[in-house]
Amino acid sequence: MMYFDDRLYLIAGAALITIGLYALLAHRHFLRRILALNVMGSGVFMVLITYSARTAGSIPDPVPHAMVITGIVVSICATGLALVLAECVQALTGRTELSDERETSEHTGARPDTSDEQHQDQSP
Amino acid sequence: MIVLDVLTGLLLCAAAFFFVSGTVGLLRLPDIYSRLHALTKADNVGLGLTVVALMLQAESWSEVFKLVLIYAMVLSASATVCYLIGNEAHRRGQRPRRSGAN
Amino acid sequence: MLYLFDLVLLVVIVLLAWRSLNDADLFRGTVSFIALGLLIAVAWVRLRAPDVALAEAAVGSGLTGALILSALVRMRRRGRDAPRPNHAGGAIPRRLIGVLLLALFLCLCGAMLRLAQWPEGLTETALAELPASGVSNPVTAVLLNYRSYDTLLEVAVLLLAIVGVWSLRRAEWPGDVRESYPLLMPLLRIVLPTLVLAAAYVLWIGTSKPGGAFQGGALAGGAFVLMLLGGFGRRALRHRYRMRVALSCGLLVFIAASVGTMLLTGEILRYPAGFAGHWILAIEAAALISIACTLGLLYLGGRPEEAGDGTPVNRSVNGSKNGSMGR
Amino acid sequence: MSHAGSFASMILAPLAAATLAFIFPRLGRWLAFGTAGAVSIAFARLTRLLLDGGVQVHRVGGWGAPLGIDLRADGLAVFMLLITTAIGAAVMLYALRYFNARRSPAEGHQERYFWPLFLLLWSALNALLLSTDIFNLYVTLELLGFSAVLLIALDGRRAALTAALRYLFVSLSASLLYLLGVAIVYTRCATVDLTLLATRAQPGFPLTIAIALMTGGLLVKSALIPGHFWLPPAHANAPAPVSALLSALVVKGSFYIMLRLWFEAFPGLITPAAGNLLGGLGAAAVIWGALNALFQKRLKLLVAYSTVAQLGYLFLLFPLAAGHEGRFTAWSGGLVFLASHACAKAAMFLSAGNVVRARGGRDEIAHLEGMSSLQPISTFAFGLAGLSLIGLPPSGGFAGKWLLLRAGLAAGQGWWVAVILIGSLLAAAYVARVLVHGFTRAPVPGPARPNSPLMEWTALALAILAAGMGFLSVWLTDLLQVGAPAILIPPAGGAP
Repeated sequence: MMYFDDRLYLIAGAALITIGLYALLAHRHFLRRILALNVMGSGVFMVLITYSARTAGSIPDPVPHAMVITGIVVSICATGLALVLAECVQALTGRTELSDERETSEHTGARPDTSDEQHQDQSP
Repeated sequence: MIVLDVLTGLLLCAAAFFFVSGTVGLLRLPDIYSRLHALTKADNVGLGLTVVALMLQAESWSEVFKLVLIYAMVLSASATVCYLIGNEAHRRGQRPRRSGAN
Repeated sequence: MLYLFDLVLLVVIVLLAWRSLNDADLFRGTVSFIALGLLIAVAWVRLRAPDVALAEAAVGSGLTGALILSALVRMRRRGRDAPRPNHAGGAIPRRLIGVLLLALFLCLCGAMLRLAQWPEGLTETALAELPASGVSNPVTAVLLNYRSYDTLLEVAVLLLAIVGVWSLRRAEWPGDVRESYPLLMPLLRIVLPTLVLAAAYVLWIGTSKPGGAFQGGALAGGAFVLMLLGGFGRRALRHRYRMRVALSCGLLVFIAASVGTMLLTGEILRYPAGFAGHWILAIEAAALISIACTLGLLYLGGRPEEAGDGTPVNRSVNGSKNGSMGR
Repeated sequence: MSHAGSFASMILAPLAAATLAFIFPRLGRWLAFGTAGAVSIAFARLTRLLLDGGVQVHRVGGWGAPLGIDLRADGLAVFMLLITTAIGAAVMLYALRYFNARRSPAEGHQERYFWPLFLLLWSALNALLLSTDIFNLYVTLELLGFSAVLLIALDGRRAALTAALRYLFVSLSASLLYLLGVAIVYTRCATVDLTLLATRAQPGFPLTIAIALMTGGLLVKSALIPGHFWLPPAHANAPAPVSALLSALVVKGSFYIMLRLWFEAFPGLITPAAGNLLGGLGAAAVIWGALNALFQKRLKLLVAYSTVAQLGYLFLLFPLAAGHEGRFTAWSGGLVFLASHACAKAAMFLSAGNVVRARGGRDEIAHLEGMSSLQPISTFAFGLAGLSLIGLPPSGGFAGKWLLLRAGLAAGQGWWVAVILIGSLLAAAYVARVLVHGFTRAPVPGPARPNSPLMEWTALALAILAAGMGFLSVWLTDLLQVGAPAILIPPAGGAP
């Protein structure tokens, strides 16, 4: 069995989570936030995998491994969805950042059903 | 056995040299085309040396075969990627830096 | 020596993570992110998690990176908004965030380092039941037998992702590279069949060694992306039901297996004794197809135009370089 | 053996129907109809099994915890399933008429994707309610969150897409915090099963951090102040049936997991201070949400802020159900309140949807004149649902608040009583504000764009359910008693 120091990996995991959270709160560009979520996810996975590898026996605990594989698949689905949604928002607003809360919630004025704001692309 | 180990060590050192020079080239060379040279050529030699070194340590022929396969895939991929990047740069109007210019 | 290796690896990982999120140029940030994914895969190998490393290298780094890069390119092309580092944004002052997160970091470290005293886990139980699970790779046993219900829902998440992407917008096809990059085609001719073969191999080997449906599916998904880049398969994508069936067959087979096992054994996903391996392989094979198609189509980032399905088709297949955004 | 079919049709029937609705878009509505039938039958069977034979546990894969995943139907789960089934079926009926492909291609597109997304959301909710495994709950949370986000985005307008994206970011980061908590819990206790955790959890710093992380993530998902900012734009800009689902059910999913964690898995680790903190935030939400609702210009935003306020009441359950006396009273009060809020809020969003739709998409409160004569049924439904939000008898809102008040007085925590009363007055004010405008005679006859009667009557049915739930509260309380967490019933016998 290879020796490794689990403390290093745990600290690195915590660092990844913190860096991801920081970027999530500090940056507003869609893509940065999506990257930040992925980095955060990697940090969480690192914590899980590190714990699974600490078992004294020859084989690491397979349960966290399966959880992480599930998590990786979930996170690529999330990334794919978020990217497409972000592109739609950019196409509608022309911006790559979320507008302020006030702007969205005080959205007054008529919202006619089929204005040109309508995003969907059914028009032939 | 010892001979093989020493040989492996030597090969790995040589590989490390190539990797390092490739990386230095990537960081220091002036334009995209020369950087591509450094990246693909030097690194492929480095990887080749590594593969040979690992072959000496392989326990079975199937392992040797897998190593060869890996090397073949990486070579073809890196050749294509190098070409793609160079082509794209060219299409975007990046000019190779000529000696004496600038 | 190995300690030093770990130290260097992790320091580089953390620095790359910082750089990928805070680089002024988003493109460079994304490239750092891809490199980060590869290094994290190395870390998984160091932590004796080869199954995860395979999934990470293919999905976490490769496909995620490809998704983000292509979205970045599309967003820049649409580009009224120059990517700027934006160090002004955020409703909460940065310094406050920094202090709070430092506290969080210390708490996390404290909590996690203290856990070192409980090296328990389910390893022994999982290994003890391994002979009855139908496979000999413990991770596959967890994914498709002990905790197969999680995997069922995960396959549902994959389907949900594609339904969602399709509901949001129409695909913008990547430009046809056949003419512009003649050298790419010979490579694709070699690589595509190899990747498909490799995917099948990874699926098969997954019952006994690192591998499985997700890793194989990721490989095949990568092949799918390459295929789209090379301009193959657009006609197939326009086919009315074929694509949707391929996308959902994984979930359908999984549900059918759940109901079937329930009728046979009285419990959902409890495989009949002695046949667990067969059931698992059947589910995995269907899942692989769906995973591969899902990942490939996520890259496309929208629904392909379908012939005669309510969505009007405005261009012929052969001539279309870019799908329309409608406006 | 006999319960396996019920569990399977609860979770797998909507899942299979969603898949088929994706492959065959034209069958969507029929598949949803069939699913509603199958889920209702399964629910009825499960309820009978529960009342006859007690808590039902199904070991998926035959392994059982800790290696496998268990599904469990106890009183709380069946209670929540009751709400989910009723509202799910009502929203299904409403949506049959709401999306009409003949009206415009955009609606055809919405209808085509609404059904698979709706069915996926439904199966995610059922799976969430029946699961006892905190990692499996993570997967169901993601399934639920993604489908909710996509249903909001179905609206297609700028405000909706922006809100959906913000919700997605919030939801994903909250899920990751939750997952980190799960990782720590698994390492410490070597299990992710709720029932086993109750026996294995020992106090200590790691588990405290883990619970804090999971709770934090879930609080943001259930939109408790200060994590509420995403909710109003998301719920107000979604299509009406989606708003109803989100406000009535989706936010309650994460709240439900919190209940499971706090009262079932880690009851020994929760300090009264933590409960009071949640209660305090809940009280703040009651006041802040209601004040915001009072000053909104748009009808759907008013209803959405009212959700922020009403969710606050639910969190009063945490300090009260951990008090000295009247724990079960507080528990059943909070849950009856949850049920009635779910029905009332669904009814409100559906009737608001009717009104807004009949006005061609305009929803300023100032322009609601003539609502009572043009949409009498919807106006009546809105008013009835409003009665339940305010908490007038015999509504479920009254029953829930009454039980909470009793528990508050029994536990000697009278300050929560004041919060409940102030919140009710504010609710009366914002409901009245809508109705005052609605009962004003229209100066000119508004645009005539009649809604389908089915849409009107579905809203009314839910409103009647909410307003009459007080009569059911005894039965509901009995249901909740089956397999209730042990901590709620003190050994001395203080329970009612």
